[in-house]
Amino acid sequence: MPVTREGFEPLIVAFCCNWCSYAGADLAGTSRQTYPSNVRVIRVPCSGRVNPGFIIRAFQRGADGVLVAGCHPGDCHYHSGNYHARRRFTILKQMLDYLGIEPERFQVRWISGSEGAKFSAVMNELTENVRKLGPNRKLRDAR
Amino acid sequence: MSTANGKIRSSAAEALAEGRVTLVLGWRKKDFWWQSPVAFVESAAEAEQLTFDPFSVYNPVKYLLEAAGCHEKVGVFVKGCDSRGINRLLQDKRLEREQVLIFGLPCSGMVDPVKIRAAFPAPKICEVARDGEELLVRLSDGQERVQTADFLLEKCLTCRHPNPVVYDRLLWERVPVRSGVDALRFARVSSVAQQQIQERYAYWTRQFSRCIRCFACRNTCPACNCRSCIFDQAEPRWLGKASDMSDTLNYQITRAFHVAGRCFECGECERICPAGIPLQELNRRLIMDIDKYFGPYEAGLAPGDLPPLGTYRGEDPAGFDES
Amino acid sequence: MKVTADKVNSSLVKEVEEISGQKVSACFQCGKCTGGCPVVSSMDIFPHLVLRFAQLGLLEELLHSKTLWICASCQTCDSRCPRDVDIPKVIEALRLLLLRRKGGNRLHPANLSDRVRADAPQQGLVSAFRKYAK
Amino acid sequence: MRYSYYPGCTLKTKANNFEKTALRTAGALGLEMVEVPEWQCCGALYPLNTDELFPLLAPVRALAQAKEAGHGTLVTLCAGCYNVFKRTNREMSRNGEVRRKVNGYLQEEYTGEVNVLHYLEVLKKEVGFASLAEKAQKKLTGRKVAPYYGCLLLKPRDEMDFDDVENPTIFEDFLRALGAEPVDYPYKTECCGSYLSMADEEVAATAVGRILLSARKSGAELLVVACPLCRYNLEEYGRELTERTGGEASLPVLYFTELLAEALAVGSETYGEEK
Amino acid sequence: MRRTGVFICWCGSNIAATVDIDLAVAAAKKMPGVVFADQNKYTCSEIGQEMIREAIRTHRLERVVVAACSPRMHENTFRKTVAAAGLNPYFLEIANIREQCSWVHKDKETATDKAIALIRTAVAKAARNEALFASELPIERRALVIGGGIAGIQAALDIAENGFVVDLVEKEPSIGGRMAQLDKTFPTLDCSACILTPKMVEVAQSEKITIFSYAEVEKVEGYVGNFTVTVRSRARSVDMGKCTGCGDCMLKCPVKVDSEFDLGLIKRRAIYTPFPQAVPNKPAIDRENCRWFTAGKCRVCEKVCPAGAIDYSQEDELRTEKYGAIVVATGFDPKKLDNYGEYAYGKHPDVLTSLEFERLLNASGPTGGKILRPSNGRPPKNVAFIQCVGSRDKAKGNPYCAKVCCMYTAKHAILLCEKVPGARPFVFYIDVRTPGKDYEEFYNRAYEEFGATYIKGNVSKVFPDGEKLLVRSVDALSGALVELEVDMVVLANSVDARAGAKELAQKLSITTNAYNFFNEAHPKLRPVETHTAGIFLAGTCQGPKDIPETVAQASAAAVKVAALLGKDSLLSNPTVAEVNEKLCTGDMSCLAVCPYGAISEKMLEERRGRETVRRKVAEVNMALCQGCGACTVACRPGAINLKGFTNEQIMAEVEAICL
Repeated sequence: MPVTREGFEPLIVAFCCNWCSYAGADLAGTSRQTYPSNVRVIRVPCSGRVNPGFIIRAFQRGADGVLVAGCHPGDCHYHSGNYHARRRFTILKQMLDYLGIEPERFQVRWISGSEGAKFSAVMNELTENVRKLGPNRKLRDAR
Repeated sequence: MSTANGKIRSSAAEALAEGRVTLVLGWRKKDFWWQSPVAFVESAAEAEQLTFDPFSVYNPVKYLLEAAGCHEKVGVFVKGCDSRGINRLLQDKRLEREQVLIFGLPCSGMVDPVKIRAAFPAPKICEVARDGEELLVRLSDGQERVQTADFLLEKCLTCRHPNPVVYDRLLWERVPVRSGVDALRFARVSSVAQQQIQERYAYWTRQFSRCIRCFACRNTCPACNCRSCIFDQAEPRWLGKASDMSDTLNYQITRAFHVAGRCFECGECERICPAGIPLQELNRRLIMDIDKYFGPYEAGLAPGDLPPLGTYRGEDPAGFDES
Repeated sequence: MKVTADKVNSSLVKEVEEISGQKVSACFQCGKCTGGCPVVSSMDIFPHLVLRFAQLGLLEELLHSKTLWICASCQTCDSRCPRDVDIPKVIEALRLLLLRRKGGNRLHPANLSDRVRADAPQQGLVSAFRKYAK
Repeated sequence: MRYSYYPGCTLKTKANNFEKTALRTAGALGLEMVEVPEWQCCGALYPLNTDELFPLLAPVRALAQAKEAGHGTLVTLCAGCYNVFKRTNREMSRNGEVRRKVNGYLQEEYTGEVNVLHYLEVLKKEVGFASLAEKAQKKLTGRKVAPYYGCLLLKPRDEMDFDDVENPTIFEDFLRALGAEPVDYPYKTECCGSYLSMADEEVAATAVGRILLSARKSGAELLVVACPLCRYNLEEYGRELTERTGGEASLPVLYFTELLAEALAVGSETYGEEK
Repeated sequence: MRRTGVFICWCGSNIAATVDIDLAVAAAKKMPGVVFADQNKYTCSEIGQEMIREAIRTHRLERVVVAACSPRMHENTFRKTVAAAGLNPYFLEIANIREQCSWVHKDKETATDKAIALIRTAVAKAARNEALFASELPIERRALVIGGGIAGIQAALDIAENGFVVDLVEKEPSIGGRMAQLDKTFPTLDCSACILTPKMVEVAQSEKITIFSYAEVEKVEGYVGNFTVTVRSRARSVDMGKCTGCGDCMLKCPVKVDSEFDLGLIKRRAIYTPFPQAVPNKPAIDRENCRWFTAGKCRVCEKVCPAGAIDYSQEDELRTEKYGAIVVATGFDPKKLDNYGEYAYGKHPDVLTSLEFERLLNASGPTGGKILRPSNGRPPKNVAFIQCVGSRDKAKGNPYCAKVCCMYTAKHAILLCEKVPGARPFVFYIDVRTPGKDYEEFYNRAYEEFGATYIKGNVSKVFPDGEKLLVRSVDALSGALVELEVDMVVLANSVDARAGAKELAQKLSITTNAYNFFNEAHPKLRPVETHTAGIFLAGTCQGPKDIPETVAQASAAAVKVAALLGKDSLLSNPTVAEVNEKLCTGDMSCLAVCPYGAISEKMLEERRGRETVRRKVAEVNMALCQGCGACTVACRPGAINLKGFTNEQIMAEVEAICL
């Protein structure tokens, strides 16, 4: 990834739960709701499956922004996965902020299977915000 | 003081003699005045070496993980902070209550050798003993009295539970909680939090740049009681071997996250850290957030309840944009 | 009056949407605005048709319409519009297109009626001159 | 309780008995109305175009003054001012871009923090109609009064949220508190023609006619309003109508505060006392 | 490294137009482990699948990556493909380069880069895929139908028809639902009761079907084939065994309250059956209003009951039962009109909702089927029918079309003309929508034969004017203003989801759309299934529908249920959690977050040095585990893993996707 502010193209890794957000991403596709190709999705069964370790590793390997997307509270296909995710990532996000790592780089959103438009909107917004922040140098590893 | 030692030794000896326990964990004096490491006492005779002095700061609880495995029942002396460690292990199902005989030692704080040395640079210090509210410092050339309060360890100044929260026997009177503890508890965290984000990053990377990943913080922490730590695993490799800031942050974030809602603020991680990294500032930040978002919670008080990250409420607020 | 491809979505229509902040395409011609308009009987182009004309780019017709100067901005229409179109804003936009032209003013102090001169409350005069003049 | 009070242009002249009675009653109810010093015009109408800012500056300045005056709540009597302020506030608090631009013209930042209340709301929320009923010794028993809401208090629906747009009741509850008998008629929220009366009197006259006839038909003997322009239209064209219909539509029009003053017996040159 | 084959699909031009396939193939060939990479116009076609099977054989592939459409589309297709060639189906990975690449990106270069990254990621994951094997689960051969309207009735009958036992749970004291409230049905005008009540009786008489009326679902646990459901039967205060349904109690009961069934147009007693043809035809005491329960006196019904069936001491009954499948058929609520003051509903007695009008038409209704103005009991002459009240209204109602109003309003117009000679219907519409067999023709009759006046205009306001109602609108076609004096106004109020639909959805862990209608698994291809296996939808709980559609969907759901219950066993989803006992600390953090109670403690005996020591570890019940993976994150040492989404796999994906 180029690192000059001008030519800078951020890499966004999005962990999407299979039942809502991944379906939302597919719907964005079927309804041609475009968003930047900077966004790359990893499919997980549930936002509750996303280990903070995955997120940190993504940042280490050069992700400039990471999104975890799951079903809206109350809609989790597994009853409570997103509730646990909400607690875990509330803590993680505050911690990153506290350690001086721009919290905007890490987002958690609830996107349902019927919110294709929202999916692309969120992706556009996230990409733009991260583009403004510039490349993630703080967590990125040496390689 | 000596009375304290008397009580400790007799109760240990008694328990061993009667065979109610086959091992007792306490402290003994080692080569230097400022060392009172954990002692493993297996006979009434050995109990004589037990001591409880201003330096009995080490948390004996972590040793229970091993000890409880090979002993029917273990006796253990605990200060307030140590006792919350017992609850930590009980809550983590790493220990059964009936496996331990707990002697509770109300504790008005442990002394910081560094502060003592700073106060008495020149003469050789032979012994530092507690005498009521004061410390009796025996020097090569005579002795001096000082106020204990001025020489306490950082972590003891913010101790909210100086009296054991779980025990079979309390060996002496409860002591009062230090006044102004709550004000101090999050003071350092807040002062860091108030800085600009770039300053915070600079601050923490400056601290962490000293981290040599010796894992002392993990090893001493009763909350870090996994049989096998993910940091030691090769596949997947959660923690890279490279000693760069990226992996140090990875380590520190993960460690803090794993004790989130479980850390009971004994502060051993920070005290033990050879690089002097203010780890409590990170742990306590997480405690602050947990209090703020999920309701006030103090770990190590009630082994029965679920830790904050092991449960949820439908109406939990989120620390991120939920729109 | 004729609909042609170049009128539809003409720059003028876009200007109306720009000024009003409303999307004229949102209207599906249910007529609820017209039915409830308290002054509709004095209008030559009814509110729902204002939207229709705008959709079809018949702006000239609209700009010559009496309706623009009849609407009292009472907002009865938009408070009932199922498509959330703020019709008074659209009409305001059309008004402004004219008022902003040179000599576009519709009301001059000279031709106020005696009654108005005598007793009208400031509120009315200020409002009127904001609506009918620039 | 202290409030900033914003009179607006008309209440110092044409509608001064609106103000007089309002302030008198406020006093009687222990509400302290502090007039905003050197208040300036609210602009009379809320700008409906979104492509320019300066029409917003007048109301924002007025609100900013109120903020400086330092009582969290600003009270208006004129429905026009109320409409303008409430919508301006909403825009300033919700539309970040507008807020940024507008504040470019202000010394002190304003973000819609002043809470704007109409005097009717003060009576309902702060005084409470129940206790108002107690305080009103001189009950208006048997008086059949038609409340006229007009548009500005209620619309736009989502921006004002003052009361149910189609079936408001605050006026009725107020009148009941005074012991009067509110009459229900379907035109109580229909527009009176507003500023059209300045330019195209015909149109206004027709609008007014419908309202008065309907109120009359449902047995009203008197009509109350909260807006000077409404009153002007209803009175002016009412008079004409009366002449044409031979008294059939004649209905005196009063500010609600005049009735309030009467009921609280703090004197007022109202219809009620003339009788 | 696993011998991996990559198959990149053009999907015609869907992918090929935006992704440079040749470039992608070339890049794939260089990826670690990839020994074969090729492209295909339509990989899902027989030719495409054969290419995969062929390549697996000739190149001895161990892993297969298909870069094509979303795995939600064809993952199963290709799993079967690789299985047919002798590979474990879970050796397949899909790179979604259509929905999440070619369809959402415009620039070919960057889209191609991304496609390659996605393929690289899939290859990295595939390399760590392990063979997974589904295990067999038993199936409880019993179905639960929630809701006793026409949808639930039809579903229950069809399931029973297929030989399975069905429990039918109905909230009201009687089954029948909304259809029982209707008079005649479009487009045939046959009477609703005449076609519904026989089915109700059939339900009551079927040995396979048990009705639980006055009951609601309290709790749902388990999974497809093995649901455990707790149903609360409200205390009826009437002994169903003893009651003969003679109805004496209902005659003598002194308390009169608004009849829900007749929408408050008449009263019912505190002990009541909703309507004469009720099934079961045995009353219930409504305790909120019964004088005995409210005031502690009365007991009249007890005195008059010849069968001694009254039992004030009854209590709610909780019953827990296992089911293999569930059909949700909870129906709809007519929209409340609080936001529509302009129509004077509740202000003038002659302003009615369409369902209220339906009751006026109904021979067993409050007026015995005569259309009379509630205000004065006289028949109306001019009647205004206002359509789209709360429908197609994004500002203060539902943005969607309620679908049935155009047709029932045409019906109302026709029936008005039939019942009240000289009456004149005026129908105010935005658009008239009549798709459906014989629907358009029916609508045509309304204005051709019966002379209904259709006006294209949404009524803006109804002005009560003494006896009369003044309706103001416009005819958008002619541009003429409309001021109509009428005797009655009928509001076609929109179709809302049932109050409480959201809560039920959460109990069932199925999802709803923004308006609380239950979501189907696929809008076109799986219209009666939900995303939760074993739970199916019937009728208006899924969205506005008319009776034929509802019945069709109910039968479809029944077929799905029968197909499911007909199986000997189910194959379990093999992507479940798995404990690495070496790493497991036994602190049971996993158990705390498991929503299915699938994790339990187990004692492990292992040799340490000389002696054997016992220690606690976690154990996963593969049948209960649904594979959410919450446990894997709760487990600090990473000792519990999720097959198919292992830490190793996801880490590998992260590494690859960031390259």
